[in-house]
Amino acid sequence: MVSKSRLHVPKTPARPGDQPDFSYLRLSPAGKTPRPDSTAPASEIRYLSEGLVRVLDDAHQAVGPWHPHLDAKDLQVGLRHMLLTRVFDDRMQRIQRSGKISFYMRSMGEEAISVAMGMALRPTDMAFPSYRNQALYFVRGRPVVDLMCQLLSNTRDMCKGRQLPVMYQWREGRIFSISGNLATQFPQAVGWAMAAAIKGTDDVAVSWLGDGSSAEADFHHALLFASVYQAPVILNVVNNQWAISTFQGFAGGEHQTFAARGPGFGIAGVRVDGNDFLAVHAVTQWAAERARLGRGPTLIEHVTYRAAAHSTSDDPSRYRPKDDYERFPLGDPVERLKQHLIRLNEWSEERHAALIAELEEHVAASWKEAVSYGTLSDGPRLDPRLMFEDVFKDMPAHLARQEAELRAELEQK
Amino acid sequence: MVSKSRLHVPKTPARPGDQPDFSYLRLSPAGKTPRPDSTAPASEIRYLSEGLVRVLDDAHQAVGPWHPHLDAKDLQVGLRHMLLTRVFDDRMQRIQRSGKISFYMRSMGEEAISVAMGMALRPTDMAFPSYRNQALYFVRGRPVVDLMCQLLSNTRDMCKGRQLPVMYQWREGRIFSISGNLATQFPQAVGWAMAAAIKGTDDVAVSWLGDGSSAEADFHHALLFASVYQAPVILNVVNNQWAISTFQGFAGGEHQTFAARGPGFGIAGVRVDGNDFLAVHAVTQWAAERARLGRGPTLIEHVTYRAAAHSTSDDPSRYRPKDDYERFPLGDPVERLKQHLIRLNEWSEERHAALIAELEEHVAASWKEAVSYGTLSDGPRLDPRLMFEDVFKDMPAHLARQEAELRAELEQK
Amino acid sequence: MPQMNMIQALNSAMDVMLGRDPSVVIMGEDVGYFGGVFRCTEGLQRKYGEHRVLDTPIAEGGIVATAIGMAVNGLRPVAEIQFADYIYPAYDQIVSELARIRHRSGGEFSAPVVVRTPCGGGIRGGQTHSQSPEALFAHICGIKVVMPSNPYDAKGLLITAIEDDDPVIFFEPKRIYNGPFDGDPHKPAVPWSTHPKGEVPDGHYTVPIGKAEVARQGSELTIVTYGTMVHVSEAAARGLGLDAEIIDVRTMVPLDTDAICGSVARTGRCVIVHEATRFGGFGAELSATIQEQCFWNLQAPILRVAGWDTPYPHAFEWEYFPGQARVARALKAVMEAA
Amino acid sequence: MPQMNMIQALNSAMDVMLGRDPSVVIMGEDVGYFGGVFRCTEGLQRKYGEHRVLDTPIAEGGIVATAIGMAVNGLRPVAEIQFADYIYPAYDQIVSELARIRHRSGGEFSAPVVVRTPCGGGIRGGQTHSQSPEALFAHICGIKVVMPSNPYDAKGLLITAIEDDDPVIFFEPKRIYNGPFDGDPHKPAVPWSTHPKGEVPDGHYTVPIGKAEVARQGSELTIVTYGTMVHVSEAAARGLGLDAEIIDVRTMVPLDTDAICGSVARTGRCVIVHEATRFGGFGAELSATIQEQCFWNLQAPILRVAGWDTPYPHAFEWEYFPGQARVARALKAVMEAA
Ligand SMILES: Cc1ncc(C[n+]2csc(CCOP(=O)(O)OP(=O)(O)O)c2C)c(N)n1
Ligand SMILES: Cc1ncc(C[n+]2csc(CCOP(=O)(O)OP(=O)(O)O)c2C)c(N)n1
Ligand SMILES: [Mg+2]
Ligand SMILES: [Mg+2]
Repeated sequence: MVSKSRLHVPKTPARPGDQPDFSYLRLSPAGKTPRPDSTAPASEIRYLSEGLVRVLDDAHQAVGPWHPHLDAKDLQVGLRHMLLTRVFDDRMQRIQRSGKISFYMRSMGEEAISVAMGMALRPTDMAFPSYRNQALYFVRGRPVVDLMCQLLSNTRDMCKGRQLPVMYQWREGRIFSISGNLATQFPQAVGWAMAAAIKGTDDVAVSWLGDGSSAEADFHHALLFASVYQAPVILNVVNNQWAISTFQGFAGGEHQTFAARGPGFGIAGVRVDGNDFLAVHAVTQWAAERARLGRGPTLIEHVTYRAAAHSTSDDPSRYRPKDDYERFPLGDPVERLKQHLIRLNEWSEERHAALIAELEEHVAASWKEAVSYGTLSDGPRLDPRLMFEDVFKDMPAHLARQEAELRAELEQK
Repeated sequence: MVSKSRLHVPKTPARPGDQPDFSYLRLSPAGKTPRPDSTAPASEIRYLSEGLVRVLDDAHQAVGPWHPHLDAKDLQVGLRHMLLTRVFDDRMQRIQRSGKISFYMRSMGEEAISVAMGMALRPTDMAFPSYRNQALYFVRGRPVVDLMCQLLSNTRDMCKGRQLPVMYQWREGRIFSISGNLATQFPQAVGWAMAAAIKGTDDVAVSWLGDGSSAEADFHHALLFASVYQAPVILNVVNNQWAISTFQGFAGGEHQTFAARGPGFGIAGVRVDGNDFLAVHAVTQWAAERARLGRGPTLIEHVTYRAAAHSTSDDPSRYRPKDDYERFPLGDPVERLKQHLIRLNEWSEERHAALIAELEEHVAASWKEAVSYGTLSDGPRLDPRLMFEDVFKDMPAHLARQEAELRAELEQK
Repeated sequence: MPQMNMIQALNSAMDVMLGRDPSVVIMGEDVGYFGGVFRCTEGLQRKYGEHRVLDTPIAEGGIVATAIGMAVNGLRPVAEIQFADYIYPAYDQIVSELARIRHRSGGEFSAPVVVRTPCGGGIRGGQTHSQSPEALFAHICGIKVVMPSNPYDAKGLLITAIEDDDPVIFFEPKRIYNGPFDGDPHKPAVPWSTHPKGEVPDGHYTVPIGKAEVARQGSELTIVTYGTMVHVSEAAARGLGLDAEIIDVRTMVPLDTDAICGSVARTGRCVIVHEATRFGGFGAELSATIQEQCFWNLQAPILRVAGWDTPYPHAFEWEYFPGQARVARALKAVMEAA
Repeated sequence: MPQMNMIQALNSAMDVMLGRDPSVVIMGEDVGYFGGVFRCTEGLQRKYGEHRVLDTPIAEGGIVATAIGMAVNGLRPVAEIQFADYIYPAYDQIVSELARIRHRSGGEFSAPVVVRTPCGGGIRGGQTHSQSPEALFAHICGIKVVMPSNPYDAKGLLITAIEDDDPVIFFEPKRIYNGPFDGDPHKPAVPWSTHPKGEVPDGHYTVPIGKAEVARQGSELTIVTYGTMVHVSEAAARGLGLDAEIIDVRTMVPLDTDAICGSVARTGRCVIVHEATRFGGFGAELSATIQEQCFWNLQAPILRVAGWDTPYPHAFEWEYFPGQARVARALKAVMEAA
């Protein structure tokens, strides 16, 4: 029976021991994809969903119609946020290995997406992130130490000890709470955007999920409701080629781009070089303008690569070539923006090194402060009875009884 | 707040009292849409998902590249099945009104879809129907009386009294059981097709759902899994313009065709005149060949109109113009095939009238037989204890206990 | 006082709240122009416009998900799921999201969504238009679960639910939309206008979530029940001439344990009645709780009367339905035990 | 006899069945090339090919739906849901379809699908990697529900499940994948090789679905439990020096009422222990059933020990987890009641 199987099984281009192979990636040179007006009907701009918007060329110059012409200052700020994210990630990864935090997820290789988008949006726009958008917090000004306290579930943990590390939220900063359940935030963002429209504000909702997560039903609901009500929302598929061990072909990326799901619903779809800070910024501005002008949603696919392990529980050398990332044709987003700034004479290796040193120091100092508020195992600790709060706004009788039981249990010890 | 709302709400073209308005329907003349080879890559045939495959022109002639060149005999058989379906539906509708059955759903206006597809498929192909594909049973040779017994939940009910009327199934005839839950059959059909491929047979799975139902997550799962594994499946959206009271624009049909969801996943999408028996037949043959050749799934949108009420619980005059159907630009499928046959000199008004009379008599006689096996209220009745069987293959102890309790309850009466 | 059936009472609750609070929106399949397949939202879109009473795609998961997003953005969506049997596509959004958002976000975010859905059988609906899935929600921490048994409570509880800052799953026993039902399908239908709870004020009033009601005072035994079964239980007890106390639970979560256990402690005997399938149903929680708290008062085992553990069968609806005869058997058994 | 941990035992069950029955297929997220995030399917794709051990998209609803279709076409799919917390997107396909197909089709169609999924906490997984949702499946008629507590049973029950013509939801308490766990996280980990149930035959054998097991014989009281809690309960009883009879339920549906109630009828005292949240949990059904059948034998109220009715909190995992202290309190209370 098996030998006769006619089932098509998507091919994973390279496994451990193989040569990295990115020939499947449909690329195009920087500057080549036209930039339509942000009010163009979705039906007329389908090429955006199968092309690739790129601004930075191989010589690190910004070229073509999507060039956003940002101030060098802004680019430097962007570089800083990206570097902070990377330094933070590296440090937290090492700390997890040492056992001080239970779990961590890096966004290495994908920093341009959150940083450029965060900067291109307004602070009043509402973010419904996935677990790899930590950089949004830095863009919107949340101190590093606050995130660390969440990772430590300590006395200053914004989640009050309830959530796994990296599941931050920030009401004031308009960043929604993260669910462990993939993709659920996507249609919620659409609902938020629908409410913005109903209320008559011009706020935009933005959400992100991974290539793998786009397989979930919520992805479909998001596109459908966004299309029906023309919600002012920007929906992002961060195609980093992998979902844990599974290649993006298993999420439906083999025969069609993820951005192309948009035109299938009459929604604008844009495929962008996710490692190109300028391109991501430009596409975001375009989509946000479109949304604010009442021209409806945009689905953006960011082509990028998950350079790190899926999480601290994962070992990618079991399922992909060790040197895969080094061969990724779209390079590294930090390196590319850095080289662009150098090329503009607005940056240098020295300033870069100094910035890294500064950020490392800042992160180290923040960590020191964070642990002073307690860790999972040592120091001050949140009251465990906090778990009974916020199940409901007011604690009902049965939870009060259980809280009392726990109190008795703890006192006995 | 309300007055400022910027939310887009899909427009329903006509409500009671309005003039019917079908200007939103993107139509094209018969014969104009090219017929690519059935092995053509999905990316090269996107035009099929936004065009409209039509064979019968306004003069009732078969024209163009999709002309399937069927024998007149086959067309007459098709007409017969369609007419039987309509006669059956009408009779069951009237019987429901009289109270003898609890519920009914007609397929009026959509008969060409099930009949032409049923005839274009092989008997070994597996059908996962919706509740408006009753004609499949006639095409595959199930006696009318058997369906009536299901409608009556009587002693010969194939569902053993467990299901609402119209929820037939037929294992031998390869027609799957119907769920009251919309759309669930769609990804199941894909799984069936995957298994066919794994087993190395060239059977094809076929499933149908409505425009409204395509909003469900199952639609997404079906397209996704079909795309990933290139399953030999034909997925059909029967776009009859309405989901109970809700216009198809609310299912995402305002900005894009339903067939276009296919290309969004790299799947062939074909939009066909669902009231054109020849076009539906031709498109089905094309898709079945494609599937059997290992070229993967096809999503077909059938443009049609739900001429009758949604069900016997529904009154469409509350939400759409009374004469909507008479103005539907794609006409009536029975009438169109009849006129085509007349034009071919293979049919006449007399034969038509005689056929209807014959079918009415057959249906009346079948009904007589069916009620002799019992009705919901009179005559022989299934043993209520049947409800405890088939919950599991073997009845577990707790159900045996409950069965005994019921027995005691019934004996007490 | 105006007379309303349950449909009118629910409609009135939404009308009142749409009028009072501009953040209230209604959404669901066929709820807008058409007014809902059970007519509960009739006239509301005409009155408040299609931006506050929204027809939606047929995607229960999408409906609840977008309602959550709206609620996070300050609205108070009341989402209708056309039949409780069709709530499962929304189960992940309800269980993993709606119920958890306040807790997981340290209280920073919340989503005050009401999900209304008709439940229960007895309308020849077959296995997919008859279910009573309340137990599947009562087990989920973070959502309130409500099921009224009459028009007065329906309106008052729905207003409370819409005003509540927590999410509420609101079950509406459709068999009693038009009138109380004592379990005998052969008797002529009785309208709500003959029932004291069919008197419903026009304006704003509330019935508290979390409080059971003594539907009938009595001393010989306690029947704990809710929804349609309140009426069936009353008839069964009356039929036996028993002086039963009948507790209408009204709110599964939070459960009014005091009222329930207080009654059983007094009567010493208890029968639990619901329409949902028995195994693992909400009756199990009621029984377990009562047994824990009233053990020393109990003079007989607590019995459960419920739907059989099978799908709701079209042809055998009245053999499936836990009608007066089945309830009476249990009442007798509990009274005779000693 | 070979020593296996639970992961190896489950792997062995699938290996045996893939080898014996060409219609068996394995599917799920990361189960193929990678062998599953918990390594339960390690090596199976290499051995049986990528047409029998399928990596799937991340769409639990799609996984179960396509598994149903495959089963209808004669295969026997074993679908893995990566964490039980992520089973809800598949809930509609499980409840409305998988559980109903045989019944609604008059027995013409059936779908023998096994859904395997790791459940339970104690691994610092936070609220979305720790849930025990068995009650949400036990209430659904038409599916069998299983949860083993050791490697021997895990393999035997999984083989039985794959051979079963009915659908089975198969919960795997991940805290005991690698060794029995008595509830004390500070003690060094104990491997299965030190436990008699870590001896697992290499080949084909079965453990019946529908039969509970007496994990420990005793006379003073009965502890009814399953999964991880079997081991915690044993330790708690040992700690108190109680001669407790411990019933490992193993199968929630169909429930082995005879074994459970037989034991309680003898001992007259009962504590129910599970990790899932308490309100409306499976313990409620156990309590209600035992109370109904053993009322006249009971010398004390049946108590339930369970997870609190809150999400599983990351930082307070061990205050949440129903550990030995909480079990012991209940055991004492039940022993002291008179
Ligand atoms: C509903 C659900 N199913 C499965 C998982 C387990 N899981 C966590 S992350 C992950 C992979 C996600 O991949 P992708 O969406 O591509 O995001 P990436 O990690 O690459 O950023 C999986 C399967 C989950 N968290 N939720
Ligand atoms: C999951 C689910 N949600 C809602 C319903 C109620 N319902 C039954 S038919 C229907 C409309 C379906 O419309 P469409 O898919 O266009 O099919 P049509 O009736 O037009 O053939 C609705 C909402 C259902 N049966 N199942
Ligand atoms: Mg990814
Ligand atoms: Mg329709």
